[in-house]
Amino acid sequence: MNVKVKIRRFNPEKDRRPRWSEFRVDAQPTDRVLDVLQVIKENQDGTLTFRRSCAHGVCGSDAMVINGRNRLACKVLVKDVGRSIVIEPLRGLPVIKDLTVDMEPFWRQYKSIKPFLINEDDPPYMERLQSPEARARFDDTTKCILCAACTTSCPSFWADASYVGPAAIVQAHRWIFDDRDQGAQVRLAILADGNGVWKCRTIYNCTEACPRDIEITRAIREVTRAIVTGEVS
Amino acid sequence: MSKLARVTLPSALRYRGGWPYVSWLLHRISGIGIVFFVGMHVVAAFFLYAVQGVAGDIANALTTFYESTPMQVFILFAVLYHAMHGLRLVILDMFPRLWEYNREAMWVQWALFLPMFLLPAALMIMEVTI
Amino acid sequence: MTTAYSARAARARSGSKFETFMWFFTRVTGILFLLMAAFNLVYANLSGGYGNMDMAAQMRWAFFPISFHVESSAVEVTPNFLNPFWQLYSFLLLAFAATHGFNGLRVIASDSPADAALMG
Amino acid sequence: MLHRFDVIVVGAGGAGLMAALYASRGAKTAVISKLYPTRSHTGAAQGGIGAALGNMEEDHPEWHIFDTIKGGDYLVDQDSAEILCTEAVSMVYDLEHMGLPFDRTPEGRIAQRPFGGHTNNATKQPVRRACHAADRTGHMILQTCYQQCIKNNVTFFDEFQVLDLLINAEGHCAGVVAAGRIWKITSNAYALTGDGCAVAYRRGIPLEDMEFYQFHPTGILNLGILLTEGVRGEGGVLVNGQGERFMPNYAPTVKDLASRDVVSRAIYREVQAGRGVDGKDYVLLDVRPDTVNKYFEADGVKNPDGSPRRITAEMIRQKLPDISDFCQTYLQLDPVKQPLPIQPTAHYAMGGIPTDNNGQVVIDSENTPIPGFYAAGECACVSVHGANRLGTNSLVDILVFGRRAGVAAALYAQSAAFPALPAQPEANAAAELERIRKGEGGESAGMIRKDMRQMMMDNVGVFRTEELLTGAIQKLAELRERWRRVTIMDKGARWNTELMETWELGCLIDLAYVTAVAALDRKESRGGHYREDYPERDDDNWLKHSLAFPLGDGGVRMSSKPVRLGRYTPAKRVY
Ligand SMILES: Cc1cc2nc3c(=O)[nH]c(=O)nc-3n(C[C@H](O)[C@H](O)[C@H](O)COP(=O)(O)OP(=O)(O)OC[C@H]3O[C@@H](n4cnc5c(N)ncnc54)[C@H](O)[C@@H]3O)c2cc1C
Ligand code: HEM
Ligand code: SF4
Ligand code: F3S
Ligand code: FES
Repeated sequence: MNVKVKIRRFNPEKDRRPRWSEFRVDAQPTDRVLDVLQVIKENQDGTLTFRRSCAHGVCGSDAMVINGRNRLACKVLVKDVGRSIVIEPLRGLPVIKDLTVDMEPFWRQYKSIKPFLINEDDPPYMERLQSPEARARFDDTTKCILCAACTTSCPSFWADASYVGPAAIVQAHRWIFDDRDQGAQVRLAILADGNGVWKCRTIYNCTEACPRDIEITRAIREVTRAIVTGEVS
Repeated sequence: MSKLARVTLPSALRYRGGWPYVSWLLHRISGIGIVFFVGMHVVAAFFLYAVQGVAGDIANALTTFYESTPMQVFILFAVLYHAMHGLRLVILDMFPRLWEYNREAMWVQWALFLPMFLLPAALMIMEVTI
Repeated sequence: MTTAYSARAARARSGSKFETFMWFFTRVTGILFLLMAAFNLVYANLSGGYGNMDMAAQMRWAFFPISFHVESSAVEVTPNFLNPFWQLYSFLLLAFAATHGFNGLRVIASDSPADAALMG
Repeated sequence: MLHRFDVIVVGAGGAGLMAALYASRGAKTAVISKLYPTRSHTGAAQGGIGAALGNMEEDHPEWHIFDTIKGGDYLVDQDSAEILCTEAVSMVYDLEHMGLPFDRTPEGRIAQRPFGGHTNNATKQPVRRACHAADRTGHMILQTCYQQCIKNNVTFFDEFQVLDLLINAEGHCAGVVAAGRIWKITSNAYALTGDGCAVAYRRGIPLEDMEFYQFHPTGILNLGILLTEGVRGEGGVLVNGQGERFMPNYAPTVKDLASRDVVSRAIYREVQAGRGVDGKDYVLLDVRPDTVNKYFEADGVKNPDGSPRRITAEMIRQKLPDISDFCQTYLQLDPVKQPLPIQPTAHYAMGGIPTDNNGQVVIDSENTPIPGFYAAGECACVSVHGANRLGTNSLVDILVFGRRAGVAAALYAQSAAFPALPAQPEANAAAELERIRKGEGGESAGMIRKDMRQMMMDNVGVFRTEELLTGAIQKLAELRERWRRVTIMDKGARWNTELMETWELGCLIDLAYVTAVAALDRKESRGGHYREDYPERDDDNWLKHSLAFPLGDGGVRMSSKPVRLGRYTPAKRVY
């Protein structure tokens, strides 16, 4: 099957503004879009630049805009996007080169919510006990692979990059609702900031974009609810 | 480099976010629409009763404008759409776990909105009095 | 860029109580509008409006039951709307609507690139 | 730019982060990684981390030690295996204390599942030893380690690629890098290219046991994406083209939960006998509740409380959510409704940079250490995996020895002064990159990579012979010549991924070459290394680790060092 691939390019050493390149590739319907990019890089244009690592949707390297939506290139099959594929870098983060964007602002947001266990008690010799129900409470948000597909699909983030973004809230949720953690109030205070959960307008692009099918909007509003009521439940 | 991070409006609108995105855009537009309608209405009414002369004429023209049937239909649309979308948000925000069923909630929203809007709109266009 | 980020963050931190309140207020008033509208519609139609109002009048009654709105329709029930209860009621309604609406505009303004350019 | 740190960790996988975490408690530590830490390959590990907690049923670290040694076909250094399995227990508790969200038993303890080769030594039956967080245990480990590094203010240099080692300067290193992607069908990532091993090797450090490469039995057909052993741990069975469960013929006691080399070979044997699906080169992995329950009943499998074990579609989806997702995404199959087409896939390098029990790199058969240079992770060879690694033991390995290397490196840094750097430390690496960038020979890196993978799959796969291996060595020499003539399109200086990938390809060819030479040298069959011309294990001549030294001209000199035996004397391996 012959597919047409249009890619938005930017080479910091040559280009003053982004441009489009077009390629034609023979692909199997069951090939991943990532395979198509790899074929282009190996056979047609070695300068094409993108990130990838695991190639099966668990590392979060290759989030990009494919046919107008944020997806992982390694989790989209050619047959699902058709004969004409348009690929752009993620919106809202500075482009470094072609499809790679500068992730530093994203990591800063991630680190801002204190993404680690806060518990000053001495742990027991063995494991801390946790009931399966308590463990299930935050299961969904532990799936996050920090791919940034959600944050860069959020119009609120596009408009104002100081919004902490859905990914960081998802990570905060993972700790706030973990009953072994004692930092819930600290994190809730951080997220009650003007750049915190209030900047979520429940647009839902994030949830639709998440390659791990995390219920992001739900998580954001669970955190919001905890802020409003002052209770974590 | 930071200039390349800016998302322009056309680029934002090209993002294919699906129905919830469209719904939010409409909510926002309708919200602005209502504020302007209410603002216009208050100002016009004030001038209509309080002042004569040019200001009064402008007020008159404004009143005719928003009392025209197309405008009335738009306002009906804006108010009902904004209300139905807002209702969904408030309910889902109250019980966050329901966000999982956003898709279904959107169906309900449209199912409520369409008859609520279309029936009165038809009556207004046909200028029927109940 | 770093300075822009931190400057904006510092600005926003002070606003958190306010933001929390407005978020909640917007939702409460939203529901309130709907409840009040339903009440007004039912009340107005029961107290003699039924059969006398076109659609536009129904809307006015629903969202703002102030005596002007009643007078400008063809209904002869004005006295019902001239007591202090309705005056307070419509004042509150207008206050809520103005706050809800202007806060909405503020929110939209804070989302626009113009704001980001100004503040950042 | 020159940066000064007491300890520099190369690589931000599980091993690197654990080392950095412990090193940072005693020394100023930085981590250099070519990927953002959470993109490292540890995140792909699915099934679990082995530790004899005994939460579900009776279990002891001693049993784990024995299983590890037997699994490694007695090529395991037994003192190292003892450290591995006893410290595994404290490691898992350590991870839990750092906040890792393990799945839980109804009593709130860490949940465990069976995995290939892990047995109750008394009954010989599979034992539940793999501690898991659904089927994304590695993901949770990677995230937890990274979180703790953030908490401890470890400095990160993300997306920096290490190209060379400064050995003469006795560079302070706790290095971690992994090998992979030399074979065509592989469960390994694009970014896993073994540069760590290659960089060290080019600096004269030998590589140990490189002939042992593990093929994981259950990779998704053609794609190679791994379906964890946990699938079989939960009851899944392998079925050939004729619809028969075949593992009982090869491993009568533990059946589908035999160790990986055994299962992979069994699949190939079925295929060779024409019993692949439609006569092709794959078989099926069946986890449909009906099938699983049928065999549970036939085998009399019990729950911990003694009731007969049964599963439902719901339980499968809950315990293996990612696996279900992979199958839906890449195969359009629902694992609880259809059997899954699988074939063995190149998975894990048992060999690597030789180290002692503290992660310190040792360079010869007398175990002479290089001061200040530590290695842990898949790139290192302690050796706890011997000739074949047990499932779940890699995560234990990278964390336990990562921790030890981190502690040791910090201690060393406290006692040693900063060594002098050689003049122009980066000259060598810069010249190499410049040569690639300017190359005009016209060869394409893509073609070389493709040819190499196909050739390795054909010639250095599960079954090896002298003829195939000699052919491989010759072809690899040709490939290396072609690589010297490579031309790249991207001549830019910034973010030139083509340049880096081409450089990595050079590393891969070097490693493949060492693997082929070592495989030709070892004239016996043991664990993951199976020679059809020498099908028996030969303890008299080959119970020893191989060491491959680089010769200046690109050749390899093979040497060896003894295996550290202990309590367990080599015996025939049956499952
Ligand atoms: C699909 C799959 C499933 C698995 N499942 C299990 C399981 O269930 N249980 C189990 O025990 N094991 C499992 N394993 C094996 C185990 O996950 C790996 O062996 C282990 O995670 C390797 O960890 P590491 O820290 O050595 O390397 P990695 O996690 O691969 O990290 C390597 C790091 O080195 C960096 N790096 C590499 N080269 C350079 C360079 N030149 N310069 C700078 N940085 C560099 C990379 O950026 C990366 O951060 C699985 C493996 C795979 C592929
Ligand atoms: C009829 C019942 C109404 C309901 C249920 C309702 C509900 C809501 C809700 C829940 C929001 C918040 C949206 C968000 O956080 O993303 C909102 C926003 C807004 N509302 Fe209303 N509202 C109603 C009536 C009105 C009226 C009468 C006005 C005008 C005076 C108005 C103007 C706005 C504006 C401008 C916004 C901001 C829009 C945005 O942020 O996109 N609303 N409304
Ligand atoms: S929440 Fe989903 S989309 Fe967002 S970073 Fe995590 S995995 Fe990616
Ligand atoms: S798209 Fe953005 S506005 Fe909220 S629901 Fe998602 S974060
Ligand atoms: S390459 Fe890892 S998520 Fe796509």
